[in-house]
Amino acid sequence: MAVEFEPKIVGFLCNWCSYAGADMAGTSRMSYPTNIRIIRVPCSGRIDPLFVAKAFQMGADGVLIAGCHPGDCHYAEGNYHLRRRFALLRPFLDYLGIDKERFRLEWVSASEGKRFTEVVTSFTEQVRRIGPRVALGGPRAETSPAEVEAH
Amino acid sequence: MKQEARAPSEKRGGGQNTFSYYPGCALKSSAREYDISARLCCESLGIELRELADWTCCGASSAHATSDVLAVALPGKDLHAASEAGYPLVTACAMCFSRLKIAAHETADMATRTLAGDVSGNIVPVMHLLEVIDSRLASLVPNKGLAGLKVACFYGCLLVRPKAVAIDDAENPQVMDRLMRTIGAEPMPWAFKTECCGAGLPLARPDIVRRLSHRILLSAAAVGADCVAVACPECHANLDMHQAGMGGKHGGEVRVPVVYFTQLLGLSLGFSPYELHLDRHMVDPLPALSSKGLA
Amino acid sequence: MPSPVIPESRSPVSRFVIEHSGQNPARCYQCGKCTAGCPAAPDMDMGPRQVMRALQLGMGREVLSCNSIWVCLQCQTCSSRCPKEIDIAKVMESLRLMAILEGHPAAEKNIALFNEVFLDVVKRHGRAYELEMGALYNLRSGHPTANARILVELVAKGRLALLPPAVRGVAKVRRLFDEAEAARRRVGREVRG
Amino acid sequence: MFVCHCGTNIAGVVDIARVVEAAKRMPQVVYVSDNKYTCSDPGQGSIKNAIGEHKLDRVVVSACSPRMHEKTFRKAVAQAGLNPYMLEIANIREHDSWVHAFDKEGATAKAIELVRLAVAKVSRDAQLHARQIGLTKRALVIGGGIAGIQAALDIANSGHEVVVVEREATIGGRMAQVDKTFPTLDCSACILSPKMVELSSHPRVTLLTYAEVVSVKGFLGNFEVEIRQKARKVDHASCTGCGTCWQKCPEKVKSDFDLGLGERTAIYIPFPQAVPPKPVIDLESCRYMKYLAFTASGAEGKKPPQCRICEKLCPTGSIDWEQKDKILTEKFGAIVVATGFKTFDHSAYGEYGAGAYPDVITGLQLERMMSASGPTGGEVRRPSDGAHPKTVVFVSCVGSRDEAKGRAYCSKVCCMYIAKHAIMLKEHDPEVQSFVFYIDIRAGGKGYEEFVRRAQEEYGAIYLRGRVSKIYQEGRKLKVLGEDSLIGRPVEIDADLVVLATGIEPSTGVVDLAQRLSISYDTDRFLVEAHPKLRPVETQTDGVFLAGVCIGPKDIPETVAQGSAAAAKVAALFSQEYITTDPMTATVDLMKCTGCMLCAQVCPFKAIGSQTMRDGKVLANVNESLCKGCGLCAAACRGKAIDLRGFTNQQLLAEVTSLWQ
Ligand SMILES: Cc1cc2nc3c(=O)[nH]c(=O)nc-3n(C[C@H](O)[C@H](O)[C@H](O)COP(=O)(O)OP(=O)(O)OC[C@H]3O[C@@H](n4cnc5c(N)ncnc54)[C@H](O)[C@@H]3O)c2cc1C
Ligand SMILES: Cc1cc2nc3c(=O)[nH]c(=O)nc-3n(C[C@H](O)[C@H](O)[C@H](O)COP(=O)(O)OP(=O)(O)OC[C@H]3O[C@@H](n4cnc5c(N)ncnc54)[C@H](O)[C@@H]3O)c2cc1C
Ligand code: SF4
Ligand code: SF4
Ligand code: SF4
Ligand code: SF4
Ligand code: SF4
Ligand code: SF4
Ligand code: SF4
Ligand code: SF4
Repeated sequence: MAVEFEPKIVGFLCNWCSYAGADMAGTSRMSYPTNIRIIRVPCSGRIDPLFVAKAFQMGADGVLIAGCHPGDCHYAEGNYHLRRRFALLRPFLDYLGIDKERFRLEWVSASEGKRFTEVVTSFTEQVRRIGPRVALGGPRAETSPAEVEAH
Repeated sequence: MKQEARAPSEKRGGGQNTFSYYPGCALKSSAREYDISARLCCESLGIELRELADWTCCGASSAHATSDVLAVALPGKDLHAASEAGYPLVTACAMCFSRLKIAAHETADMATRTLAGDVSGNIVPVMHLLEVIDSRLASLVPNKGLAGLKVACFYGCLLVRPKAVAIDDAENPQVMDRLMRTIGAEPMPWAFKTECCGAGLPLARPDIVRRLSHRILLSAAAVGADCVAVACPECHANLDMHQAGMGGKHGGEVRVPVVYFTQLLGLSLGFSPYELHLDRHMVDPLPALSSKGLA
Repeated sequence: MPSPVIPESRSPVSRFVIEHSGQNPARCYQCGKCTAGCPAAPDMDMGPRQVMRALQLGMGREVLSCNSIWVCLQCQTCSSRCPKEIDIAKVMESLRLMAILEGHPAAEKNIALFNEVFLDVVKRHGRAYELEMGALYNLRSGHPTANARILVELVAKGRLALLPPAVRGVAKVRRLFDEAEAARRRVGREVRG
Repeated sequence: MFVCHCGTNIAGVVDIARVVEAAKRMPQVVYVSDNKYTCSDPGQGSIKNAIGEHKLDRVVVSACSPRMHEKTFRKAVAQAGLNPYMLEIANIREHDSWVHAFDKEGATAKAIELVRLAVAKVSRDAQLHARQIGLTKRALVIGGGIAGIQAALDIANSGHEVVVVEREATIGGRMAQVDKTFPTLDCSACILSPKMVELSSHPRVTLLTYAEVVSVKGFLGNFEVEIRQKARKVDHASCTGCGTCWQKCPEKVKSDFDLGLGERTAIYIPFPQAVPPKPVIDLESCRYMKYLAFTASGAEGKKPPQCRICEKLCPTGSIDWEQKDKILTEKFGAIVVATGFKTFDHSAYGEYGAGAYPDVITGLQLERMMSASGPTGGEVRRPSDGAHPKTVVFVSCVGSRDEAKGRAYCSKVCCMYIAKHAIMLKEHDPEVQSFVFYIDIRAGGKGYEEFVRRAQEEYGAIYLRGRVSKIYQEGRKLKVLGEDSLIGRPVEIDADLVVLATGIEPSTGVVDLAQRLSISYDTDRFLVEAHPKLRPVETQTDGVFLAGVCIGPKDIPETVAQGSAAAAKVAALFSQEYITTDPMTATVDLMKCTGCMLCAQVCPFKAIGSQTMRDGKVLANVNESLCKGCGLCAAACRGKAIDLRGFTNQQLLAEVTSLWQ
């Protein structure tokens, strides 16, 4: 068997909750796979679908978006806007032939270091199982084993 | 045209004068006076009651207590017939009203509707006679016919609960009070309008029925009512027939005539107490009525 | 009364009640407003609040054998006043149905008997026939002379139909009874299943 | 570029040398060094030196989380003469070495990419300048209950001007209606009145009673508020408060202050200790007003009397029939909202008589009766016949903890005031027996549990655990049907008086006010704090603070604490000479903007308005003082015409792209 495939995952994290949650995972010395590259944004609502599309276009194997839990947004309602945008974006990615399992939205609060660790670990595993992306519009994975939580 | 047909008064039966009439078992037997007085009143008010052909029992509390399927299937059959007839279905019995209206509610999504014949398509409105008459209060010239008569209006449980089928507020309903006021009687404010009289237990647990009905009658007496007016044969039976057996263990004797609201309405419309069978109750209302010059 | 085994809140009875009535006993915060207003509570061995509590604890057997589910008058006072908007009357109804489905002996024999007699008569005639019902009930309950005074007086006042009702649709009614009974058995098997 | 070891925190996992090597090869990177502890003084010094020495115009620090030391390094960079926003941080500690301790290879590779990411971003950093704007050091307090009084006094005592706007004719709020206060039973008026007087005589306080806020414009430090001063028909400047008018006015109406238990005249002060102690004329009941309305309507028939007795008797000629509503426009730097509450209207409870039984009263009505200055002179009497009640039943949670009545929450103070009432009734009349129906007793607070126990142990109140199902009148008695759920039996009590502990709900009109202020309210209409634990008296709108029961049910001590807390926030704000705004705000590219205003719709802070260009086009315009830099607008704009400084589209896209270089 060949060396296990190491996916490249881009994570967009809001500054106030999820980025801090990722910090928390660090200060608590938790451990998760190294595949994720975190880009800090002020609010999950700042995330333009364009960024996600760009990441996939560049060859990302997975994109994770994480923000404050609904109702906890530092800017009151940014994550609601994101949730709506996310709902619209998924079918679009699907249309482009990007497996919807490669794209995940999670709510992680500043105190949920453990949750962040779990999310990253499970998402990495999920993307690893799907396998490498061939090219934009390439073949899709046949099965989508993990249940994706889309609130 | 279409909009007119959807006008709320139309839906409540306010705009039309023909109804399918479901008397219910009791009105054909021990509550005949209710049937008779109801028909007399309606006729005189220009409300046409067409008895539903071949109606059968709604199942009453026994079907409800025994099988949820039967509890919907039995009234469902009558709803089906009423839908074919095409007129709003009116009944004077609160029990029948409750069973029919709840069934109409539930048939929308119950598997039982196939049992009863598919009635979900065009279920006609189910109404209690009180509602029909209430919608015509305006045409009832306020008359002072019953002036001086103090009436405790008793609604019982089934007209006002559960909320989904209720015709009025659960704690302090007004529809019968309004009617009494219109015909000149004085509806008494009292706290037992919607208490339970013991429902279907008079044979199996007469003790409970007497305890509950006794409280109701005591309270009616305490507020000085000349009579209790009811809109249900079961309430009537519990409050009237069992009155003789009350008192004793539950406290003082009580003697309060219990009449149907249609009998009082009938009096105000000019019918005689005998035409209205007011002489057939266990507790004779005639003395109270004649003391007010009404009989 | 045996002490509840905790946690046993997913007893078959609680499960059936939740499913059949659509009411969740866990919502009840035991305020007692239902019992306080229940006309039958003085005659119950467990008030409606206690029934809700027993369901929370999964004390299924106890609830099925209490008399409360039989003396409940279905007056809906409890449901209409519950601050948590629980339809307690519906829960009582579900419990009574479950007791019947399971063949659980009724804690109030006469109430069950009355219902049986009533429905027998309706099945036979398509409508209630008070004279026959009274007679049958008296015979089977072992009180042949009960309510004789009332019956006599009713007859005297011409308020009792002496002949049974004649209904053309009675066959259809009987079919409904049979089908309902079949449906009931099906559910019964599932419940016991 | 500075790579930090953080002792062994980073260096123990990440191969620093390799990171340094990789960084050196990155385009645009001209200088790389590593430090043991970059945040230490020598570490910071090395950054400053390098900036000077190598003419660096941008800096990346690869170290701990930016949430840790971004400020530190910005300062260092600024001290070296660079724009502080020409700095980015690669988080190779919290997001790398600490979470990948068992994968040194992977961690090093990741560190290099994180550095590349930061380089990509920093090379697109623009110089940003925090703006400083002046502020009006003058506060507005809306609501003159104890919360507003406390807040206003504390702000005034810290040296700033305050305007208090109170809707009623007097300040004091609900506390003025309360007789004694739990758990110490000190007299409410005795502790409140001095504060009311202090407020009205404070040199830095302007009291506007009988007034309301009409509109609010502007932002933190610079609010412009319109206030309507309702016509009192009395000139308060000349009125001496002698009282002749309200003693002689012939028109009597029910007093709202006494909750319908007593009467007042058409010209009135709500209660004897009212502040200001000067009357207003209630336009709806005044006979002369009715006379004027009648004549104006041109109706036929008998004219009502002209009256004007007050005018004739007033020694100072203060009655001014010409007085009209006045609109004042004032500037403020901060606003405190303290609009308090009203009690639940129990007519929703048909089972308790829906308000039809005179001897079923509310807790607040009982307070008025017990008050020596109340309608009964401090005697508790049945409203129906004036008799002294001997059996009193309390019903808790009326309009609280009742989803069927649309109120799921607990009102928090009623358990306590019931215990207070039970104690005081016994003190008024030892023959009184109190029964209390409760579901749970909520008595969390210093001395509270002990207080409730005292009501039961020393004052003999009988507590019954159960909710009342029905109350009805039978003769002279009220029957109360409940269950004692502890013994498991229905109980029935014959009461002389029933007291409903009606719950707390927000004041009328609070939603309108919240909308004017751009602050949020919850489904129960309570105002929403910026953070329920850590920012309990702030709102999401900078410069608007909250205090008291308008946020949620609470008692006087908590209310006062919040009043002071809000004042401290205002004082801290006013201790600055100007307000520094975060420069990471949105900016519109007017060449691209189509004026669709989608951005304005999504902005949670209403920071985007419109501007009309010379050619008549209407385009988006960001008010930087209101913008909080969330970036919602930037993500929403279809034509990418609006962007967020510090997190521009270009920067974020470059970060993504950098991962594949
Ligand atoms: C019966 C009862 C007994 C109580 N007993 C006690 C006790 O013994 N001990 C205790 O600690 N607590 C007690 N409390 C609680 C106490 O009353 C409150 O904690 C306290 O009054 C809250 O003060 P506040 O300033 O927040 O609100 P309020 O007292 O309600 O003051 C708000 C003020 O704002 C004004 N206002 C409202 N809207 C506007 C507007 N739009 N514009 C301008 N002005 C406006 C109102 O007119 C009012 O003057 C009791 C409460 C009740 C109901
Ligand atoms: C198990 C538990 C769970 C809780 N969960 C919640 C919750 O979910 N939500 C919530 O809102 N609240 C919760 N609380 C309550 C919350 O912990 C307290 O409200 C809060 O911590 C109080 O903060 P404090 O600063 O007053 O006191 P503390 O947190 O006790 O801080 C006091 C500090 O002073 C120091 N100190 C003490 N004496 C001296 C001295 N003489 N000299 C110098 N320093 C001194 C102490 O070392 C300590 O650091 C919980 C409490 C407990 C026990
Ligand atoms: S009234 Fe409702 S909440 Fe209260 S005890 Fe009964 S079921 Fe429970
Ligand atoms: S429905 Fe049953 S349980 Fe409920 S109040 Fe009526 S009798 Fe009691
Ligand atoms: S800058 Fe951060 S990583 Fe570096 S020594 Fe200081 S705390 Fe550690
Ligand atoms: S009589 Fe005149 S001065 Fe005296 S209180 Fe009235 S308005 Fe003021
Ligand atoms: S005009 Fe008469 S009624 Fe009006 S406030 Fe003056 S005294 Fe009172
Ligand atoms: S404080 Fe007590 S009485 Fe008031 S709502 Fe809460 S539990 Fe009920
Ligand atoms: S969304 Fe973009 S184009 Fe539309 S008004 Fe705002 S900045 Fe202009
Ligand atoms: S960045 Fe956020 S706060 Fe600023 S204008 Fe845009 S949407 Fe409004």
